[in-house]
Amino acid sequence: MMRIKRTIKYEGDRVRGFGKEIQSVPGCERLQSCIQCGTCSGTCPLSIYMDFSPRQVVALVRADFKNEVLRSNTVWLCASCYACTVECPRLIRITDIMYALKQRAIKEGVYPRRFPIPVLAKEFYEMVRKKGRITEMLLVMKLFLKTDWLAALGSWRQGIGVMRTGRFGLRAEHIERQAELAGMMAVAGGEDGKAKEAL
Amino acid sequence: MPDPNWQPRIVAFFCNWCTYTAADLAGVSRLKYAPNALVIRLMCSGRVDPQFILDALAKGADGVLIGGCHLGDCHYVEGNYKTVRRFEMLQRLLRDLGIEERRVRLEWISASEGERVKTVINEMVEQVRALGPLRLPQRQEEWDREMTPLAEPAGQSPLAPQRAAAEVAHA
Amino acid sequence: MNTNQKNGEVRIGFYICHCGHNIAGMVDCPAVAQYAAKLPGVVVSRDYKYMCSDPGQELIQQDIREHQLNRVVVASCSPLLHEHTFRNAVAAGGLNPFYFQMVNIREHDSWVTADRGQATAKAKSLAHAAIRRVRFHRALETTRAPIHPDVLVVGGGISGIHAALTVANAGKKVFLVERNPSIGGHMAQFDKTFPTLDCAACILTPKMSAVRSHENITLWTYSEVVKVSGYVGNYTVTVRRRPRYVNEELCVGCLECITACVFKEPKFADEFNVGLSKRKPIYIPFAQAVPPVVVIDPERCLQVRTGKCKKTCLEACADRHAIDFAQKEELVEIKVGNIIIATGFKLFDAKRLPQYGYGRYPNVLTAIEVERYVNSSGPTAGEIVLRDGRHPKSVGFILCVGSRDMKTNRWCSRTCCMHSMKLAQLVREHTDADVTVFYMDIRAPGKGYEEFYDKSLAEGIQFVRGRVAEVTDWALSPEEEGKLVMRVEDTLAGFVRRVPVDMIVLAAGMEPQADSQDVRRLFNMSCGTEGWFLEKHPKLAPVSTFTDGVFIAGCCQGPKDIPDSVAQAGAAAAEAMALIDKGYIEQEPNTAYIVEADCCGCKSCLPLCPYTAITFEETKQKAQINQALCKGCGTCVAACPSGSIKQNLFEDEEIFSEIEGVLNYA
Amino acid sequence: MKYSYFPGCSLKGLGRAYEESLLPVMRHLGVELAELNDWNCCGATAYMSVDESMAAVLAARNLAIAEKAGPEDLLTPCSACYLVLNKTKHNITDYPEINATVRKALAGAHLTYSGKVPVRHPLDVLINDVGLDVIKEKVVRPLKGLKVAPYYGCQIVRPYATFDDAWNPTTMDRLLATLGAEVVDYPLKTKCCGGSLTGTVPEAGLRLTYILLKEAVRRGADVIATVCPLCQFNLDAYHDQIDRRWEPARVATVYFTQLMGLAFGLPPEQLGLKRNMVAMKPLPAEPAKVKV
Repeated sequence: MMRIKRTIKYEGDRVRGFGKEIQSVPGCERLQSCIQCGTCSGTCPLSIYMDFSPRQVVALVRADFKNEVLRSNTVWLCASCYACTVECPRLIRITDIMYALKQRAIKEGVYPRRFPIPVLAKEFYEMVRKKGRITEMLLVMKLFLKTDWLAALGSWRQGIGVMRTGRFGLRAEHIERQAELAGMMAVAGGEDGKAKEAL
Repeated sequence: MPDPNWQPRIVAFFCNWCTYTAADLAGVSRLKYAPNALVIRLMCSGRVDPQFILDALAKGADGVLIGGCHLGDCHYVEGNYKTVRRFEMLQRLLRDLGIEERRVRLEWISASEGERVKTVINEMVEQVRALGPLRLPQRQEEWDREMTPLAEPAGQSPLAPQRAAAEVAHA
Repeated sequence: MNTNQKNGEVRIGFYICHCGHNIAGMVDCPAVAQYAAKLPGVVVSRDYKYMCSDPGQELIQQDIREHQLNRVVVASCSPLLHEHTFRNAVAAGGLNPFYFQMVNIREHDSWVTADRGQATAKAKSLAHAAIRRVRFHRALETTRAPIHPDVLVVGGGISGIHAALTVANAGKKVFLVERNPSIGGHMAQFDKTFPTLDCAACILTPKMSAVRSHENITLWTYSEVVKVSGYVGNYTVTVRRRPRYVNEELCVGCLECITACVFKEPKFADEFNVGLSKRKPIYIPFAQAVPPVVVIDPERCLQVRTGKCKKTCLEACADRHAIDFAQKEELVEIKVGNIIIATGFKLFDAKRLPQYGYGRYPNVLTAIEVERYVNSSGPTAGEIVLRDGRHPKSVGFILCVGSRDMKTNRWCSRTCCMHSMKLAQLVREHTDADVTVFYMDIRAPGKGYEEFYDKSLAEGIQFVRGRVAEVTDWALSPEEEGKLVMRVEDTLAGFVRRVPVDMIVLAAGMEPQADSQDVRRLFNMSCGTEGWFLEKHPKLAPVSTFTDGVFIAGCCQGPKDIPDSVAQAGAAAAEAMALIDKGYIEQEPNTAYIVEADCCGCKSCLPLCPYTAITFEETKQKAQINQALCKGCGTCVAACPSGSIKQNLFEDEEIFSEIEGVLNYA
Repeated sequence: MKYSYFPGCSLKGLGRAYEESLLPVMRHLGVELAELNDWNCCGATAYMSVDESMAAVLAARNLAIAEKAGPEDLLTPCSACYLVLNKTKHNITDYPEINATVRKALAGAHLTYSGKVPVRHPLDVLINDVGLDVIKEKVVRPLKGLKVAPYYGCQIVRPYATFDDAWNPTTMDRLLATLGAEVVDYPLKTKCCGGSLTGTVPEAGLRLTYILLKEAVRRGADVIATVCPLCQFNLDAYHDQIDRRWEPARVATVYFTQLMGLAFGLPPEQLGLKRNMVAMKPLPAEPAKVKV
């Protein structure tokens, strides 16, 4: 049977003020000047996997379609290569817009479940917050734990290779003055503790 | 005692060909900027007599802005070069008088730089706001009161601020 | 200081204009009128919807008569817009027009202020200043200066040609100065013209010949203006005529010298064919060149460079003696009353966008290169070929190359959509290639242009909306092997595509000429931030500049197509002729003058005047100002140590009262 | 010549061969590197995704420590660190609110930031401070006949291209040519390697890696030279999966500093070359000195 999908959008689907909110984030000021030329999507090496292209994301943000944007896989596929930002003829820092959207998706918990990228971002964040440095092996193990054990099995040969060449340090890296960093991060997190809320 | 309602007052001398036209362009472009600068149109910034500046300050202006064509672009070939030299002398004079140099500013704004009119006026207003009121007329009254007992014969009027400024300018 | 006594009682009429909603929307006009009514000397104070309208002007005239007004102040828009309107109204009311002062509360207040209270207060301050100032105004007379009837046209593209012909046809003498060896400009390089697809040469060549044969036109090619002095009606211009080493009068254009040149094969990039073909050191720019004579490239010619050559060209020219290696650069001085600038544009250098591979991939071309290819007198005699000689099976056009891009040029070049569609149609006419146009927005807003877009669609040209991100030659699939691949988001279909083609055409945009800043200074014009020459008013004075008697036409003012360029050229010619036929110009009486009794003879004013209007009378030991030469800048006035120099319309007391006025309303 | 040195987490882990070759090469050139005292993770791209003011503070701590250490420029070899530290510098200058947060956070740790210390990449330092002449003098074993594809990746030229062109960077090309190598025309030199997506979304991420490798093979490269630990890992560690998903595209990927070490005649076993999963082939012309 042919499956059909109703795609019309109503005014109620918009979250008024969302576009303005993103525009006020450092780096996203020029959001409104997009002329929808598609250079960002054309230059993006990963746009071909996105459910909305970077160009469409800009249009959706501008039109306050918050839920559609935050639930899409687009922002999580951005590899931060900055090609779009460098190429944009309107000087829009699209990579920064992607960061602003990732932050909001994590904060509101609307990213796709068991999807490894936001999990990686969060685990990374946690490890740095606690230790000050990243130990890549521990990070990868946590990632697999929280997402997909099968994927871990799939890369066993690679894992063995990495071990054999001695590239995975088993000792957990950390800085000495952990308290100093923790204090600084508390200040950055602000009184509302937005960082804590995020996690 | 700072007056909470105090607003900086700036007298602006704009040349007809570049800066005045640029201010018109700012208007046509509907650029919003601080209302504190009041423009007096002259044909060329070279017409700006240092007396005008001192007079404006003496009459209660907190700052003076002079706008002319970019160097090399003067409608009258080189009037603005004369302005620069005169302006440098005036800055020295202001220093000697104890008036902050930043209260008087010279800017080159071409006819197409409407955006710059906005930026410069906004910047200047904030700069002068930070410096606070100049209060030259009041200060002069205070000085006059201090001087009156010394002056003789009694009742002789002190120098009018404008004349005083004019004499300083030509000194 | 007793000016007002001299004129008896001062009776001021004050008028504030609503300008519809433009002023009244932000300024409380009745409140300003009420405030002004209470100021000393104000007899009448009114607010009115449109002061510049006939009833508005009539109001002033009526009040002058009924209330014996002897001063008028109007608070409305910029004096640069309507000062003359109100001066005329005052004069029509029987008063000297200089008893008038204007207050700019639209451009300088209502349009730039965000708060109604603040805007109203500012309007009051400015009105107060004018009311105080106008008290000191005096009756003045405008002076008249004669206008030299000759006109200089700079630039021999279609705009300059049309302007020169229009003025010359009206019986005026014209000097047309062109930098290149032939007139014709960019249009001469085109094959067909949109939207009618008539042949560019067929419509341009007759005009070029008309320039050559016109009795009223002096044509100087290979020449440049190097110096300009004077003012409207009375310019002195120096033109540098470069030696072409060929006597224009004697050369008949037989071209035998070219055949005879010691360079057997053409070796040097041909400018007209944008380097797609070669020429010799002695050459004719193109077949229909005007003047139809040869020129010698001094950089390439052995005789000019080294003095050692067999001079076979001279032998070929034989007894005509048209070739003249003794020619020297000449400086010619001419007098003209008006100048029309039509110096055109230059094309954006596509190498500045490395992602499109121009200069790296041989089959990435610019639109002007393809234009030469499709032209039957072009380097391939009308054949569209790849660099290896094959015919393309597929061609892609990339639009907005160096246009609408904040990193290069932010403006729309206005012609590239139409130009590309024209070339796309011609490519299809000449080959059986698939043609795809990659665009951001199709801009076809001229007469017959949308229909041309329709025709392009109907002819099967593909249009893909998306700005091409990059052009590469690395293949990801067999059909991409050996092709140029464009990666682009098809924004209407909603996905990224890789499109392989044989040839890519870049629609490079228009830019101001490289030396536009020098030209601007030379003629005392202004430039916008982008470098295009600035018109006096974007709507109402589109071909005038801020320098009277200097007009602009064509692409030097901004990108435009042939119809618009020709229209502007006609307009500039009409503006110049209006001045010439009037016979004189009225000069604003804002000149400086010396109160002789006060002059101390210090001579400090003498070196200040750029117009040498100030002289020193040795017998009296006093300075004097020639009113005819003074341009009214006022620099000497500000510098006079004895205060003996004054300036009409900008008297010290007028300015002092204005200063007091702006500061006195708190 | 002396620099503060910020290795970053990767150079202590997956990318340790980078550090193992960078340090001796720099020492050989008389460049002194002083590792930053108690440096912390720069935050990488992941941190910006979570909280940008915390990301700024995290990076700023390193900048402040560098400032405290002395006036020397801060050298950082990892592309992600280079980008994040530079971006933080820009943000602190451009945005007063970020500036205020950073200052407040640093004050708690008795640190200050004035923006004085430039953040530099080894390529920048080698070309502009050390100079190719000096490097050329040190070459004892020219890499003659070795075809190298120079791969810059994204984040050292984008978006803050300061020492090289964003579209066609050439610093590494010139450096490799100075070492005597034959530089392959490699138009993909600034394309994305897939970043962390190679692990998280292999279908998308690995394809990018595969295209890079395939094109290098197609253009006859013996080896790819990289400047980034993540690029090196992606190009080196996923060949099994690439074989399975597409087709083999075997070519070794090494750090440019490893090639410098070889050209300088430093012992190969001290350059971390053994850590490669796809081993570099022996240098041409001379008998194999490089052990795998």
